[in-house]
Parts: sequence; C-alpha cells; structure tokens
Amino acid sequence: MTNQKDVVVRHPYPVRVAHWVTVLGFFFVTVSGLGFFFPSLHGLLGFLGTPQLAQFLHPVFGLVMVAGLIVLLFRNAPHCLPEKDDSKWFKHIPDILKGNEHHVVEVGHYNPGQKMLFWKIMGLTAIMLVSGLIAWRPYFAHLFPVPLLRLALLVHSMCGILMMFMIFVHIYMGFWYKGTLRGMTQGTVSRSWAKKHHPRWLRALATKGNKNT
Amino acid sequence: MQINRRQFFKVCSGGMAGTTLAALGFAPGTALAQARQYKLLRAREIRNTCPYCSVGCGLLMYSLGDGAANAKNTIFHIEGDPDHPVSRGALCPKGAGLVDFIHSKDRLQYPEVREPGTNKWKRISWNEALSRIARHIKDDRDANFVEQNAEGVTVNRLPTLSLMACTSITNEVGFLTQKLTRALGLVHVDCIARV
Amino acid sequence: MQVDKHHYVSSATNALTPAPQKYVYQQEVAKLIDTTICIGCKACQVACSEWNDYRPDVGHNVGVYDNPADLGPNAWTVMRYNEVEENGKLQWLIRKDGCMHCEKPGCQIACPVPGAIVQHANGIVDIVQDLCTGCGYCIAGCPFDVPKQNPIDKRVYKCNLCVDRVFAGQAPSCAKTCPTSAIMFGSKADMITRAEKRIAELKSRGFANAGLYDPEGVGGTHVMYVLHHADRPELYSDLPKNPTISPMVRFWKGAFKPLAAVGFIAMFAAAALHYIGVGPVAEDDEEEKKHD
Amino acid sequence: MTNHWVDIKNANLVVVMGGNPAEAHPVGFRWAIDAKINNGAKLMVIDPRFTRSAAQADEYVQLRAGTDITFLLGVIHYLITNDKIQHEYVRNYTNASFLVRDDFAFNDGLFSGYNADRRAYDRTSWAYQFDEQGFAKRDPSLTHPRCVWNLLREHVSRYTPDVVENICGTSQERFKVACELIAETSAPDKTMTSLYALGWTEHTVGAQNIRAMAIIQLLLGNMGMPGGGINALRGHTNVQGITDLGIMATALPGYLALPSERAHPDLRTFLSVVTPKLQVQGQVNYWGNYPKFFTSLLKSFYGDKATPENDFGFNWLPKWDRLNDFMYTMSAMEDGKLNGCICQGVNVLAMFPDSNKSIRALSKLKYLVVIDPLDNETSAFWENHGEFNDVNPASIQTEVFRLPSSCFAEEEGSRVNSGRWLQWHWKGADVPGDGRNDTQNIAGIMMAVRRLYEQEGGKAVEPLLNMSWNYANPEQPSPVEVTREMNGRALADLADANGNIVVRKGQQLSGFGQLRDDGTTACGCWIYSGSWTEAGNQMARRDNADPSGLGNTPGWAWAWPLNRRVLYNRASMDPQGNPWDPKRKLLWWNGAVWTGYDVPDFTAAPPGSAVTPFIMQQDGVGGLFAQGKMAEGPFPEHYEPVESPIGTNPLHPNVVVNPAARLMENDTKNLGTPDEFPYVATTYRLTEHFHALTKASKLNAITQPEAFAEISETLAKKVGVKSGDTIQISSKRGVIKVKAAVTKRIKKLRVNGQDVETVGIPIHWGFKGETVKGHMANRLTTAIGDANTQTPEFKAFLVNVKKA
Repeated sequence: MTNQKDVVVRHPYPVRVAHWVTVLGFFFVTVSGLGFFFPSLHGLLGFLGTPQLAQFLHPVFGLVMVAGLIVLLFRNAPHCLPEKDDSKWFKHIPDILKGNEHHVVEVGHYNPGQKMLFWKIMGLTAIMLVSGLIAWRPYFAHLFPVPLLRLALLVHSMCGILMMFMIFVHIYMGFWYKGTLRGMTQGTVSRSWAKKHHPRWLRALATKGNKNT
Repeated sequence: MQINRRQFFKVCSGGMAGTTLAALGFAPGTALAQARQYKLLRAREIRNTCPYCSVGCGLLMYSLGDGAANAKNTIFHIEGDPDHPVSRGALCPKGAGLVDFIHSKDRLQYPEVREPGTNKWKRISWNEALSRIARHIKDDRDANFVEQNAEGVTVNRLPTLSLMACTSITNEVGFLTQKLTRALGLVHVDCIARV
Repeated sequence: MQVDKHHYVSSATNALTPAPQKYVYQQEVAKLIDTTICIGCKACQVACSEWNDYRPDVGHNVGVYDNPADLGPNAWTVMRYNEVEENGKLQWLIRKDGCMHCEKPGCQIACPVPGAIVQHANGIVDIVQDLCTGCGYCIAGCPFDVPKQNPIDKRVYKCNLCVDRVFAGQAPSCAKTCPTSAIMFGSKADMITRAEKRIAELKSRGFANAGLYDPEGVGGTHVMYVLHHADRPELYSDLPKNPTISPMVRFWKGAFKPLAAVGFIAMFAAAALHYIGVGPVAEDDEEEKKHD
Repeated sequence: MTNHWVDIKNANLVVVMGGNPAEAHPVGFRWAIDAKINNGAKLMVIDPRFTRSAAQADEYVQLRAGTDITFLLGVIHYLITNDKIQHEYVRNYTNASFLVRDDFAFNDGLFSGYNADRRAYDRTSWAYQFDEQGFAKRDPSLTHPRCVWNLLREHVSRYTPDVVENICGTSQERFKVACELIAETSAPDKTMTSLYALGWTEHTVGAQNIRAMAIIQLLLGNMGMPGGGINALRGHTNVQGITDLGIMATALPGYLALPSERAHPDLRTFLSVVTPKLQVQGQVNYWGNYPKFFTSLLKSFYGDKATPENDFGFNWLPKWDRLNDFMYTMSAMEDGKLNGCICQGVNVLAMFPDSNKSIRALSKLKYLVVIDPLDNETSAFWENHGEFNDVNPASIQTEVFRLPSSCFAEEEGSRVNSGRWLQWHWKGADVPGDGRNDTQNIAGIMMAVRRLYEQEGGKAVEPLLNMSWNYANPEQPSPVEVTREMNGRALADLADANGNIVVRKGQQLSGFGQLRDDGTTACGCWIYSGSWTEAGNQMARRDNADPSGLGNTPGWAWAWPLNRRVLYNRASMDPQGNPWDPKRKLLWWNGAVWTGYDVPDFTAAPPGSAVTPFIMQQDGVGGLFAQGKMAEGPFPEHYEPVESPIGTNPLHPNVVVNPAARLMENDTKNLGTPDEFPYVATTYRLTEHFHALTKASKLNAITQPEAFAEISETLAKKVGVKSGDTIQISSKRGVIKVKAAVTKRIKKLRVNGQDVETVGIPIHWGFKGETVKGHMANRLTTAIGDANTQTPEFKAFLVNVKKA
C-alpha cells in the first residue's frame, strides 16, 4: 500500500462528485438510449422500470449528466487547453498505444487525447442537449416542425453513439492505465503514477506546493 | 423495381440482424398487438329513424344490456341502417353524432318550475307539475273561453292560450296534440314547419 | 388477392426474430376517398369519434370551416377546406385528412418498440397504444404528419382504419357513414377499379388532370384519393406531391443502425485485442524503479 | 316532394335553388351525386352563396338573395322565346289553353282587385271564363289573347336577360348558361328535378318562388316524371307529418280546414264552401270527396257523441277569428293578449324571428309550459347570461314549467320524410331520469285538465270531454292505438256499390276510398288511411326491393297517399299511355286498369280518355295560372324583400315589396333601411348542425363550435377585418357578435347600379349547449313573412357590419 506521502490529489472532491453524477446520468441514458436506438434491445428499457418510464427518465438522466458536465466544464476546462507540445503527442500515437507514452512525451495535467475527449464530450453534450430538447415529448417536440424533429433525432442518435464510443475509450483507458481509477474514486494517485503519466503536472504541482510553503 | 413489404423490411431491418445484441437473444416483443374487441358483439340492435332532417335515414341503435330484466338498456352506439333505400347505411354528421344527443348533459331529468320573479329552477313532482299546469289552464279557460261571438255564432275558442308544436315529434304525438288543442278550444296553434 | 403479407409485421424486429406469421392469407384492403364528390360534411369525423370513443375539446372558430383545426390524438381524421379560384371559376377543394396506411409506413419504420406499430396482412397500419412509449419517432417518420401524441397518456394516436370493424366484416365507420359514397372501402383492387371509372367520368367533365393519388414513394397507400387535379395535390391543403420517408429517417433507422452496431463490435474487439496484445500499463515506471 | 329522395338519381339535370342539400340534407344529396355519376346528369346550383352543394356543381350561378322570381321568370321568358317547351304536355296537361276572365289584369306591379287598406286582394277576377254549364272555356289552339298561355307569355316578357342581370346581379353570360341547361330538359325524354327548401320559402314571396319553378316544370313536362318534379327537401324530420296532421292555426289533419267564424257557421255551409267544384267536365276533382274526409275526422274526434243531428260535433271545434299563426301569436303575446303558452319541443328564442321580441313576448305570459328533452334557451329565457341573454329575472313574472320528455330513441311511432314515407321506429331505451314520453306528457295535461273539469265543472265542458280519448291507459296512450285511430276504421259494415260487404264493422280501413260521409267511418287523418290496415302496420315494412330499377321501393315503409311514390305519375305518359321516356316507365295499362311499379295517381279511365292526370285539381290540369289560390297573384311577380338593399323595385317603383306580405304593426316599426343597414343578410344552417338541437350534442359541438358569419373579401377589406376577428352585426332588431369567416365563396354583386354585399349568418348557437356560448342569429331577423304561408323572411334582410 502506498502511504499518504506517496500520493497526490488528482481530482478534488467536487470534481469527483460531478464525475460520478455524470456517470450515473450517462449510465441510465445509455441503457435507455440503446433501448430506443436498437429495437431489438427494447428490453433494456425495462431497466428503468417500464418502457414508458424509460421514455420519461431518459431525458431526465440526460439533464443529470449535463449538470455533472457543467461542473466538470468549469473545473477542468483550464486543464484542457491546448498546448504547443500536443502535436508531438499525436505523432506518437502508435507508440502510445503500445504503452510507451511515458517514453515519448512528457504529459501535463491531461494528455492531448484526454483533452480532446473532454472537448468532444462537451461539444457532443451540447448538441445532444439541444437536439434532445427538440425531440423531448410531450413537452417540446410539438413546438418544432417535423423536418427539424427528424434532424434532431438523427443528430441525437449519432451523437449518442459517438459519445458511447468515446466513453468506452475513456473507460478502457482508465482500465488499461493501472492506477488511474483511484484518481476518480479516492481522488488521489500515486506519485509514481503521476510521475510516469503526467510528469509535467507533478512538477507543476511541486512548484506550486513549494511556493505555498 | 417492385418491392414487396417482406423484402422491404428485410432491407430495413437487415442491418439489425448484424447487431451484436440481437444475436445475444433479445427477443422482439411478443405479438401483443390485437385489434380492439368488436364492441357490438352482443349489443341489442334497435331500428329507428333519424330525428333531425326529413331525409329520414334509417338508424341502428346499439344498446348495452341484452334485454334481461336486470340490465337497464342504454344506447352506446348508433350507425346507419344499410337496408334503408334512401340512406343505405349512411349518416351525416348530425346523425352520426346522435349518441351524444341522447346522452347530452343538457337532457332534462325531472319536472321543474321557475316561480315568477325568481332566479332558479325548483324540482317538483310530476303530480305537482301537472296539477299546477292544469290549474293555470282551467282558470284561464274559465275566464277567457269564448263560446259565441258577437254575431251569435258558436265559436268555442280559447284565445289566451297558445301551443307551439315541434316538428320532430311522431305523428302519434302530433295527433294527440291536435286533439288536445281543439278540445281545449285553442286557435293559437302552430308548429315550426316554417322555420 | 395478394397474400405475401405478414399478419403482424413488427417494425422493431429483425430477420433473425421475425414477427408471428399468422393470418397471413388476407385480401389487401383500401379506402378510396373521392374528393370530387366529397361534400365536406364531417360525418366521417363524427363517426370516427363516435365509434372509437374519443372526443376532442370543443374548440373555437378561427374564420374557417376546419374544426377541429388539425389532426390530434382525439381527432384521427379532419376535413381540410381550400378555396381555389382559377380562370374566374371558384373551387372549394375539400379533403378528408388522416392516416394513409402506407404500404411502407414511415411511422412503423421509425418506431423503436416491438409490436407498437403493426401492419396487418390486409395493409392496415395500427398503433398499439398499450405498447407505445411515447417517444414520438413515428411522428418524425410519417411523411404526412399524421400521428399525434396525447399529452396526458403520452401515447400516440391515429386512424386505425377501424381495424376492429374490418376484422368483424364491416367497413370503417367513416366509409360506412359517408353520405355521398365519397369514401368507399373494399379490396385495393376494387378500389382502383372504381377510381379508374371515376377518373374517366371526371375527364369527360373537363377535368383533364383527374387522377388517383396512391403515391409510390411510400409503396402505395391503403387510403387513396381521387383528385380533380392529380397534377397538383398541393391544392388540397398541402397534400404532398411525392411523399417519401425522409432520407434522414431512412438513414437513422436504416444504414446507421448496422453501422453503429459494427462500430460497437469493432470497438469491443479492438479493446479486447489491444489489451490481450499490449497488456496493462503499469502504475509505476518499471525502468525508473530499476534505477532506484 | 312530388317525387322522393331516391328518384333524384333519374334526373338529367338537378337544379338546386332555394336549398342547400349537401349541407342540410347530406344523405339525400347522395342521389344527386348518384345522378351525376350513374346517369350523366348535370348539377346546377343557383344561390347567393357558394355552398357545399355548389362545390359539387357543374355550374354555379350566383344571384342576390330574394330575387329568385326574377331569375325564374327570366328562364320562362327564355323557354318561351326559344321554344323550349314540351308542347304536347303543356297542351294536354296544363291550363295553358284556359281562358281567363276579361277583368283580370296586371298593371304597374299590382294584379286586379287590390285593396290597399286591407293589404289584400279581392281575387274574384283571377279566374277562368266559364260557359253556361259552369265549365271553363278553353282554346286548344292557344291563340286567344285571354288564354293562360298568352297571358303568361305577356307577363314574363318583361324579364329579359338584362332585367335579370340588373335585379339579380347575375351576369347575362351565367344566366344564359343556366337557361340553356334547363331548356335541354324540354325534350320529352329528359327531366330536370328541382330541389328546394327554406331558401325559397323564407321570403315574403316564398310560395311564389316555388310557383315560378312549378310553372317551369310544367312547361318542360317534368311533373309526374321519374327524375322530375318539384321537390321540397323540407326541414325537420317530421315536418311533413306534423303539417299533414294540421298542427296549425287554421288546419285539421289531412289538409282539411279548421272552420272560421265568418264563413263556416255550420257543417253544411262549411262543406259547401270548402269542397271544390268541378271546373272541367269529366275530370276527377278528388277533393270533391271533402265531406267524406271531414265527417270521418269528426267521427274520429268525437266518436259516438258525433251524430248527424249535432253535425257530428262540428260546433265543438273551435272556430278561428283570424289567422293565429306563430308570428301573429308572438305579436299578440307581446301585446299581452295571451296568458299561457305550451311549447312542445319548440325553442322559440332560437327559432323564431326577432329573439328580442320573443323575450318580450314570453315575459308577458302568466305561465309557460315547456315540454322538451333539453334544457334550452326558451325555458331559460328569464335566465341572465350576460351579453348572450341580458335580462333581469326579477322583473319577469312568468311562471315557467319544464317537463322532461323523450327523444327519438326512447319512443316508438311514425314520422314522415320528405318523400311522404311514413316510417315506423322503435324504442331503444327508457327516457333518462324521471322523464316521460311525449304521448304521456300530452295525455298528462289532457287528463289533469279533464279531472279538474269533472270535479269542479266549468266553462265549455262539452268540447273538452267529448273529444275521444279511448285508450287502454288514458294517461299513457300507446302509439299503436293512436296510429290505428289515424288510419281509420269502419263503424258499421261497409258495402260497395253492388251491396257486397267490403269492410266489417270495427275493421281497419284499407284506404281513404272507403271513407263515408254518413258517419259510418272514423278516420283521424284521411291521407294516412292505409297505413295500418287489417294486414297490420304498413309503415314498418322493410322490403327494399326495387323492381323497376328506378329507385321505387314500394315495399319499404308506406307513403301517403295509398303508398304512391311519385305524385301525378299519370303525367309521365302521353294521353295515349305511352311513357314520354321508355326508360322511365312507371305505369302501364293492362287492358283493364293502370298498373305498374307505382300506385297509379289516376282513375281507371283508359288510355286516350279525356281525363287528365292532375286529379286533385278542380280542372284536372297543372296550373300555369293559379286562379284564386295565391295571396299575391295568379302569376309570380318580382317584389323586393321588405328590407331591400336597393330600396326600389326596378320593375315598378310604386310597388316595391309584396303588396300582400304579412306585416304586423310591431314588426313594421322595426324595419331597417339601406342607408343605415347597407348589407343583405341571409341566415342558414350548416352541415354540422341541426338548428338549435345539435349544439347539445358534444360530437356536433366539436365540428362547429362557435358562432360565425361569412363575408366577402371585399366587405372584409371595407370594414377592416380578417378571418377569425370578431365582428358585430346589427339590424334594426338587434345586435350579435360573431367570428368573421372571410371567404371567396361570397361575392359582391352589382345590382341596379350599386354594389350589394351579402352577409351569411349560420343560426346554430345560443347560450345553452356544448358549444361556445353565442348570440342567437334570430336577434337580427324580422317577423315579416310570406302572404300565403306566414313564413318569416329569414333569407333576405338588412344589416350593418363592423369590427367588434
């Protein structure tokens, strides 16, 4: 076990709460969304009680997810701004996929892949929020013309699928990079993990810490 | 290209066959789809004619209750009588909506009186209603009946009471009305044939 | 007699798990609405409402005869009136609007719920409200803007061609009640024959463009119109000229589904293969540890 | 209807004028559509508004409301000048050849014999010339200047196409289209049917509108023909039956007259006055049997109490002093001359002209009894409903009773449709709540009054107690008992001319041919005789077989008279008995009698005999000239509506309106003028509603929820409104507020050098019912009416319109 000295705070408590709220929303929205998208997966709608309840809850959980993401947007956007080294990271993706990220680039708070994912999720969520509101029955959909409704439903489903892909990548990465998950559960990661995967962040953290002391 | 429905659905749903999860055995919904039970199956069918205009379309009225002593018939559906030579089963919007006329919220339920100068209806019994009406008529008739005119011709008329008859009533009611009016001596008698 | 029919063709199934194949040997039926002898009396509206036990709210007059103003969950059919004046001759074109019972029903294609929108072997397309979740996809799928959602129970409603009457051997209530026989019901073949006769008669009265509205874009319909101006269906309160299921709906409910499924498969496979091939990325830097 | 609904399908031309069957009789209209589809017929609609009937028409012709006579006399002028006449028919079957008295004249808008003080004509001069035997003089060559043909030709000569255009606002080109179409049916094998309803009757010249078309149909040889005739589409479901039963001020059942105090002091005088005299030797003059019909009615009314000694109870009938029709009654009521009123299913407020007057009148009553299935405006006339009925209940001293009654579904009995079919119907459920059947309601009043007289005595007990009321349960007569009574029965064994007993005492009669004037038969309504015979209920028959293919279904229900479906059907054949059109063969001579698919409207006179087909007429022929029967003239003449938008009569400015129109002082005070009320209003029904009844039915309320009026685009622009705005329509009598429906279907017309706008006002709303509360259209209308029928002029009056 690593002792307290060996860990650094990766995600503060509010960020962790927001993340897991988002996860909760995403989970239900995805389960029901798949049920709506693939008729053969209609049975998934039962996961939220009845299909009719799923129809009601799907947008509600969508909004839960949006709420979590709004917090994450404000907390994490500064960490996700592009940096000049990002292109180097992208050039080395094949190496990175082989697990050699730490050999090829020095990553800051988030690596460019994470940053890109962050913005894509934010962007997709925005689109889904708008398209979802347009298609939301029985409250809003009747206010819009049918052609717009069709577009909204198509865009919503496409974005949803894309989002699922991204979240899948996100989960897989967390699973693949051992030691990452606790950063979002307990909030801390080991210094060695940080040093290996986000050395610039760790250094920046140290500088900041020195200044503070 | 003529494409029949079966092929069409193969095209549309063909992709789905490839979906991972369909293959995992998520069965489609069971065939719950059923047409609504035909609602006239054992309803009592009574023949009538439409009470609105004078085309006189044939009606079939369907009532709940099969005529058994313990069931109170109530009409829940009306449609055209296909045997009728004029209407041949058709009904206009008025006739097609007759069931809501029968069960209108405006149907009167019991005799009522509105006393002079008051602002409300008062429920009364049939006995009271008919007695009071008869009293009015008799007092009026005794006071104003003209047996002979100035020339001595027997005229036997009551000029102070009028009766206006509907033209939707049956002939039988009409004939009784005719007899009532002339027995009372009414000459202010008319129906609404002109309006 | 066309028999290549399913009894219940559920939209929300696939070739691996087809819908039950019972009662498939049925005549294809159709309702023929002859707008040229329609007197716009609304008997069909009333009979529909009466038979199917629904009542919309009493609305208001807005300066036209159209009441209720539009189709609704409690107005499965409405008359639409349009005054057209051409060459000094006034025509009052009146059309009974409602579900067209498409051979390729956009609503059914869009519907995500197995069995919620069914097409009977005789061609009738019906929404089974017990199963309907209220997603409204059918509303987006319909090229005629017919299905309407009830805000109270959130289910979607439309004309079912009185499927209960038809299976009991009777014509739909609108057809039976129509005072001038402007609505006829029978086998689709018979209805086309009648339409052809009517069109010939109309042409003899000077309506050179009289014709039948049985649009191919939706595979033909089980509710067809005889129009005086078949070349300009839009005169009849915006009856679409070439209705088709929107490409957006077709992509959404067509190619996109297998693509997405393939995407999922590919991703799962890639992840699995990747993990098996590369293995986990350790928490610590092994090399650094060695240095230590 | 001279013909019947299904018979319309046989027409070659269907002319809808003064009616709107697609809206008011949609199911009957199916046969007009059928004529188009299956008989290649043309449909022509002539109307101030482009109606839903017009939407189906091959030709639509617009005219100004209230100018139908001008149009029709213009058509007659066209037919005569272009020789589009069925000459053989006219010569043999009409009074074209009859000579008219020399003192008959028409000058400057007035026929001979006008008395301006009485606003009535002395009609003596409107008669034929008679020979020494008392028979009418004739000139078969039609050359005599006093023959009807020449008088008619002269009378209509003023109605040229430009006069028609000037008065009706119809372009000469459209008028010509109409004339040509109509003229085509002068061919013996072509027929035109005329479909009309209240669009013709609700004018001060209502009856003459119909006369004008009747003349056309005679000239074209279309009367008595399958697919021809003059067909009153009629209004209410049993308006035919209730008219047949004479529930009117001066009538008794079967078009018999209620005696008057002036002309009919006793039975013998009465019968001698009312029984028509034969005018042409050898003709039938079936009304000559009047005494049989009348005596049998008295026997039906007074039973054993009616004896030859007491004139069969003739004096127990009330005798009228003046024509107390509903319009006069309402005026008298307004003047406080009445104490009570029984409204049996009549919504006075909604239906009668000038609703404000109706409220004033009802407020003067001591008691009002409303028998009705519905809570309606009339029983609630004293209720304050804000702007919709702004009255003060405290100031209204009328005691109002309302008795809940049955509706159609809760009773059995017969009703007569426009084709004169008596159709029996059956009860499906009980009256809701504590309601009672109509028969019970009428009997209840009768018995309650009688009980008081029996207990207390009183005035004129005999007429009251002698009226027969021999029902198993006098409180609740069964419709079967009553209908058998109307059919009539033998009170003694009846023998034919040879002394053979044909009907036993007590048996039901099988037709009015069996009626006697000696008191041995009783019959409540002679024209219904044959409806319930010894063979049972003929009205309940349900054989819809059509052996002729002409839509004649003699086995369905029962038509008066004698189950005859097409009146004057002998006229469908030439004098030799050959059908004018072999495809329309209804009857033929089998060597001994006339027989066929219909009951012959004729005697047993063989083909080629001198007996002419119109057997009910004194002269046996169709009347181009109406002798003394019409109040305002033997020929129709154009008179403006009493409220005329042009304020003059271009034909004779000194006689603008019908000189015999029925005016009452209360109403003449309330007439508007075009400077104050410049637009012509016309009221009417819509398909979706039936008068003031269906607003109680939710299904119908949904389809037309709210009061509106239709105006042209030009008028809308002028008053600055668009569709859906609220407008205020006012007449001299009242004001209503309704939604505006701006439409291309009503157009501005050019009449006598000025623009005339029409305002169309449907009548279906009030302050009760499922619909949105609305103002009653009859607040605007006038109670001035037709001289013959006392029908109010709902179809043409003046209003003003402004944005509300």
